[in-house]
Amino acid sequence: ADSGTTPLSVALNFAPAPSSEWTGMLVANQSGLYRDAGLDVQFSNLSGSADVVKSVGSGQVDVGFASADSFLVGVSQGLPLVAIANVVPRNYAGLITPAGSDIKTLADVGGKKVSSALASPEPILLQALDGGSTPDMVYVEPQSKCTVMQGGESDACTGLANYQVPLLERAGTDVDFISFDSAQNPIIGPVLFTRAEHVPEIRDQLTALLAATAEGYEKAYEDVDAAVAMFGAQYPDVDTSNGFLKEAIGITKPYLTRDDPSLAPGWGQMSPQLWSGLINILAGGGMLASTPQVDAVFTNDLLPSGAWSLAP
Amino acid sequence: MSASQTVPSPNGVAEPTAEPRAFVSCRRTGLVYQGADGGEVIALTDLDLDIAEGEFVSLVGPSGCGKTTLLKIMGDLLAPTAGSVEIDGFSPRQLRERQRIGQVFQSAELLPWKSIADNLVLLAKLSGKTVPREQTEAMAETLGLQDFLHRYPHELSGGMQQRAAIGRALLLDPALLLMDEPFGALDEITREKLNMELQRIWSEHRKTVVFVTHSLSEAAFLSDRVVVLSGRPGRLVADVRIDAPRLRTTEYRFSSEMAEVVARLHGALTGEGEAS
Amino acid sequence: MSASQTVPSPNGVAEPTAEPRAFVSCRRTGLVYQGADGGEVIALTDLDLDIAEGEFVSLVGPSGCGKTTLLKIMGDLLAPTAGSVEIDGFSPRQLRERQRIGQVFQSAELLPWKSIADNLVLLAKLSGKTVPREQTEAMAETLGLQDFLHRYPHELSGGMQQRAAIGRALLLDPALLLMDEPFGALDEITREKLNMELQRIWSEHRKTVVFVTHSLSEAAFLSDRVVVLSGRPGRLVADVRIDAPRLRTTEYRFSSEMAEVVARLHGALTGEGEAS
Amino acid sequence: MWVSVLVIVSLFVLWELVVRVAHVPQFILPAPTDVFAQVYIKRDALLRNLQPTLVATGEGFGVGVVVGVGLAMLIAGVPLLKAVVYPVVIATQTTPKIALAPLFTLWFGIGLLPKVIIVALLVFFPVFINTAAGLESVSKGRLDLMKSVNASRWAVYRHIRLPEAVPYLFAGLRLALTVAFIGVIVGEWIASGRGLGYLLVLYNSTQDTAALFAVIFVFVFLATVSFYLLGWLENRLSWQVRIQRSQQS
Amino acid sequence: MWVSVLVIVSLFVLWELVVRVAHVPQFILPAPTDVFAQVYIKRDALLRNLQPTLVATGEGFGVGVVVGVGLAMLIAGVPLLKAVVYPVVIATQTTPKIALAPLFTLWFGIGLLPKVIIVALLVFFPVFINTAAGLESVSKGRLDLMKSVNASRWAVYRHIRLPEAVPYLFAGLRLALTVAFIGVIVGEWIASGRGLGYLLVLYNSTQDTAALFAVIFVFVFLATVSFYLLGWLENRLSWQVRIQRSQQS
Ligand SMILES: Nc1ncnc2c1ncn2[C@@H]1O[C@H](COP(=O)(O)OP(=O)(O)OP(=O)(O)O)[C@@H](O)[C@H]1O
Ligand SMILES: Nc1ncnc2c1ncn2[C@@H]1O[C@H](COP(=O)(O)OP(=O)(O)OP(=O)(O)O)[C@@H](O)[C@H]1O
Ligand SMILES: Cc1ncc(C[n+]2csc(CCO)c2C)c(N)n1
Ligand SMILES: [Mg+2]
Ligand SMILES: [Mg+2]
Repeated sequence: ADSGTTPLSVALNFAPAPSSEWTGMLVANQSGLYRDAGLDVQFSNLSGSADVVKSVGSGQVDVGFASADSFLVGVSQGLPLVAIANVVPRNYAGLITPAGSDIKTLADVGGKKVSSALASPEPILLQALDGGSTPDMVYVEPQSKCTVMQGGESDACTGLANYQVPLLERAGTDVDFISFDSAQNPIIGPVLFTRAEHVPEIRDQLTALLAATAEGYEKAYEDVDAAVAMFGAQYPDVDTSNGFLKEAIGITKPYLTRDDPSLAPGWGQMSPQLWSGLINILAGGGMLASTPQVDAVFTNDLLPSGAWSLAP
Repeated sequence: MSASQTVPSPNGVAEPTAEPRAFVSCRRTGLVYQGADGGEVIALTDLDLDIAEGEFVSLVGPSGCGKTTLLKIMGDLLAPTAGSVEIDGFSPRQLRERQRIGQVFQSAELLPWKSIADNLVLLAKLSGKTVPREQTEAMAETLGLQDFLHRYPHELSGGMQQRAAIGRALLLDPALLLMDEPFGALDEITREKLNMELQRIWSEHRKTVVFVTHSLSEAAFLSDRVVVLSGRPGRLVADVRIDAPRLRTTEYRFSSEMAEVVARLHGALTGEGEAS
Repeated sequence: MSASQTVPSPNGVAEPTAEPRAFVSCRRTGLVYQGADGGEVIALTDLDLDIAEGEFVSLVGPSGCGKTTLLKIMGDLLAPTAGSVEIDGFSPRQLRERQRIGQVFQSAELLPWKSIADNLVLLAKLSGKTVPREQTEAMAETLGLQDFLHRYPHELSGGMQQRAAIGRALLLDPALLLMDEPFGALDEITREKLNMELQRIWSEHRKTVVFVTHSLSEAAFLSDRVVVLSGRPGRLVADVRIDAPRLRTTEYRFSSEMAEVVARLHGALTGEGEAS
Repeated sequence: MWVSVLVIVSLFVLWELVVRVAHVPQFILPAPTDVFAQVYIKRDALLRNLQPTLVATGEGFGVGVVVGVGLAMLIAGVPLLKAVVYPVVIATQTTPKIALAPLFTLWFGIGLLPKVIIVALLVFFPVFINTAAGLESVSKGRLDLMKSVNASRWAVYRHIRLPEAVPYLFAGLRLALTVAFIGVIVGEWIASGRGLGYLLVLYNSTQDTAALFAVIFVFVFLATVSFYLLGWLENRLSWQVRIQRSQQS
Repeated sequence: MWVSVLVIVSLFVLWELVVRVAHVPQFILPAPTDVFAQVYIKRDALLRNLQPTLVATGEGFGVGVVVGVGLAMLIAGVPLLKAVVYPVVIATQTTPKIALAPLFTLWFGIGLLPKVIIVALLVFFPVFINTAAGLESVSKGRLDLMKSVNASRWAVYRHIRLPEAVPYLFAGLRLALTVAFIGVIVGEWIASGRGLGYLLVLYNSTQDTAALFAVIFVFVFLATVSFYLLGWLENRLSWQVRIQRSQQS
């Protein structure tokens, strides 16, 4: 670490690849925002949200960035975690169908074959949401969710707006996307979290991290080309020349805001309604070992006040 | 079987059969082993040897002189590096491919995963012969192995294993029988008994036998001719014809006639002998 | 070495040494092999045998009568299933653990991954002896293997392999030498030569030797006593003392004196003999 | 046998002690008692998911062994065929199957087939390599014996090479058995709504480490039993073991 | 050698033809020419990620071989130790590493260590099983020879059991080599920002199938080269091969 900077480790969910929603953090890192805030941030890439949750829970890393559902599963198992920022207020997940499919809404999936990842929250979301119905699920490993649909073994797949959708389009398969997140059923996106005991212990570093991260996201969306370049500098093996990353970052942008400011009034802000919505759905789907207390799950105390927020 | 001399050669051209030809004929046969490290061992040089059909010929000579090597050449397990060998108008390979050669090896080479009975019939079976159970049992009786037919090789003594190997080759009933020290691991009594048996079997079928032995008296007792090889590299130093009438008896074994033959062979071996 | 008879027994209690005791003594020794399928083979029964220190004793008997078995019991490679064996006041195990037994097996058991030179010195080395290179070379010379020291076993003929195995045991220079048909695979000339060598080595060191052979003349030439075993199960049927003076010569080998001994042994083997 | 049991029991006791004394959190390492409790609690799920896993493992193992032995017999003693087959075989092995997972679903669908294929693909290799080594370990003397009666290639296999290869084959089968169980997990991970592999993914995603270990315990138990079954089979079939045993007596 | 090359080339040609003629879309199966083009295009990334993979594979292989041979020597001829060691060893093998992957990062961190551990864990098993089988395949006669001079356990290993086990050992090393390469991929899959395994994950995620195959090609090439290197080593070291070769002449 440089003199005058404090090391802080951050675990990212690297399953299966560097994700476009990290862009703000990478920009903050590459453009020196973290260093200016007195932090020496070290990223580690773990293979799955569950890994990120456990390594934060075990104290191996200070801060994790993973999907809210994995975070909740960890908390329900007794891991002493607390969410400190909702980086992406909206959830990218949804139902993907071949363009022109007769599945137009979640209500149309009844009896259809839907391919999804084994034991992921997506099938639960699909069935628990208003208008959701019970499809004939086809379970595969995460990377195969939509190749199964491409191969004709399913009528639809679950996937991410910023990942499977552009991938399928690139492979020449035109698709439609039906988001799980909606005004009626807001579903929280990936969050930053830490061990509860860290909140008093390293409060200053955490506060500095969130402030710099917020700035990083702002910067990223001011100059997407520069952001892509910084992404490429951090992950030299990622092919930034083919435009995929830029496209994915573009898709990410609308998900960084909430239509309803009462749910996400500023960058990273969380509301009890957002958390209890997801807790209820997951508990109903049998994914939680216990039902976490909504108030204990998150804190907005470390967030930069009056922070930047993208206009919807 | 003697008609086989007029059989056309394998490439279809009829061979001249005017002058009677040897059954086995080695012409300037030689073999050099190529060692792994490039070193050579000259095992056999310039050997000329004719064996008539139905003849019983023994090979004697000092340890390492090339007896096994010569037998392996005749049996097409080794190719000579010089000269040629012809058997009944065929090359050793052709004769072997016609399954007309039987061999007893210096080490018994029984298959440890087969019972003695199965070991006995294996080669015959593979040669397309069916061996009736009684024949196997009779052979075992002859060899003193009747109580061990259902046992496995590792349960037999060294001599018993060698006897089984002999029985295996005899059940083949081949045109040319190559035997490499078959009775080396046997006590004299058993040996004498099997000598008699071999003589009896041979007299009945009159197959050509090439027999390697270290026992000069065994050679003298069994053979029509004894070929003496010199030490490494193997060269023919004596060729002794034994005209004693068949079937030879135990009396012959202890006769002064045979003692004289043995003495002659002994002389040839120690270098005092002359070629016959 | 004869002082060893007064050595305390391994459990610390001094043994009575009043009456001179045999070096090797077998008392009602018997061995039954348990076949894999439950069948038993009685290899040896009720054998009583005493061998004095420094004595050269040959075992002869029909193939499969238990000679190898007896040797293995003395060498502690098999435990008798009845009776006992004591050697120099020790059990065979204790003697073996003191590395005082040397053995030549019926099959040469050379290690294919070691050169002849390495094979020759291996056992001696493992017994903690250092064998100077000259000694190995001299031994190879004696055995006629001097040109093959740097070759591997598969490059040797059967007889040459057996000679190497003999050399290996001789380099051990043990108190008790057990030899199982060591010269079986050798021609008579080489055999006679090695007989002489063995006699010379034995006369110099006067180690106790138990020697299995199928050659009655070899037994008669080499031994102080020849023990004749009957066919399966092995039982002692004759014990012939040979008093001819040492060193015995080639003349002795062809003498009527020895011929008579051989005839007696022959008689004992065929069942016409009597115990001495 | 009782020694093995003793060892296992004492390892469990040690493990339990370490976890209890050091207060290791369950999500890092659950105590054996917690795991066994989970085996009991989840017994219905475990039983339900046992059968599909066993079927896929069994079928894949069978196919793999047949292909492995067959291919080894094909190339034994024929350097040309060996040169042809080896590079292809190595390629099938070193190609990382996890990387091909999405393609597997495209190529072979999502039913039993991809699981059987993966298991067979993993199984055939140790069987092939070991059988090939065994078939080539024949002594010159025995080959000469066969050659002397001009025995056919097949006869040489049947009477010499195959029996000679038996101890190698069994070593290969031991290895094959363990990779078969690994293979079926990979297969069920790629695509499946049932099987023990599916349960593993499920309990992994719910971060229920004790339940995850419960599945692993069942799994290891199964594999161990099959492993000892194989040993028993070898003791009954192998001529080498028979000889060794009779010589010890 | 040239036969192998010929076979590989013709397989590539066949593959190319099938893809071109049947118009197979690239995401199902890319043509070899496309793959080779990707090898060239991605050469920087491939080179950059080669070294970490080789280091982890090499270290894991080394550790695994030493442990495997050592453990096999420990148990050879000692039934008691065998009974102790076997169940534990089987458990390490049949435990599905993918299921434990998340725990691996908790137990061993995210650096080189977990990769080396996984590779070693996979490597040691075939080495162990084969060496153990080889060490036990000694003939009674040779053991008697050693026993006759009361040779120490170590001397029996050194002069009899180890040389006897050499052909088995090499068969084990062949298997170990391929699982080493699988192991490093699994390891890099679990947690890594570099290595060929990381590249696989990366290209897999972007469904860049041609690039994915490019990594696989490099990978298979590496493994094949090491495989032949091993064969060369065996030809130089094995007494059995030496004898077989000299008997062919
Ligand atoms: N491992 C074994 N299992 C069962 N039976 C055996 C075993 N070894 C030897 N035998 C039997 O014990 C008897 C004696 O065998 P042994 O090897 O001692 O004979 P031998 O006198 O040395 O014979 P040879 O002169 O042929 O070497 C034989 O009948 C043999 O069948
Ligand atoms: N595979 C081999 N490689 C190299 N040299 C060999 C090989 N086989 C035999 N020799 C050598 O060839 C010579 C003749 O061997 P051969 O086995 O023919 O002798 P032999 O007359 O049968 O001897 P013995 O009576 O001892 O069996 C020996 O000097 C031996 O060293
Ligand atoms: C280029 C790109 N690749 C993969 C993903 C998918 N992804 C990787 S990690 C993660 C969870 C959040 O950290 C998600 C969804 C993406 N979004 N963009
Ligand atoms: Mg010979
Ligand atoms: Mg014997």
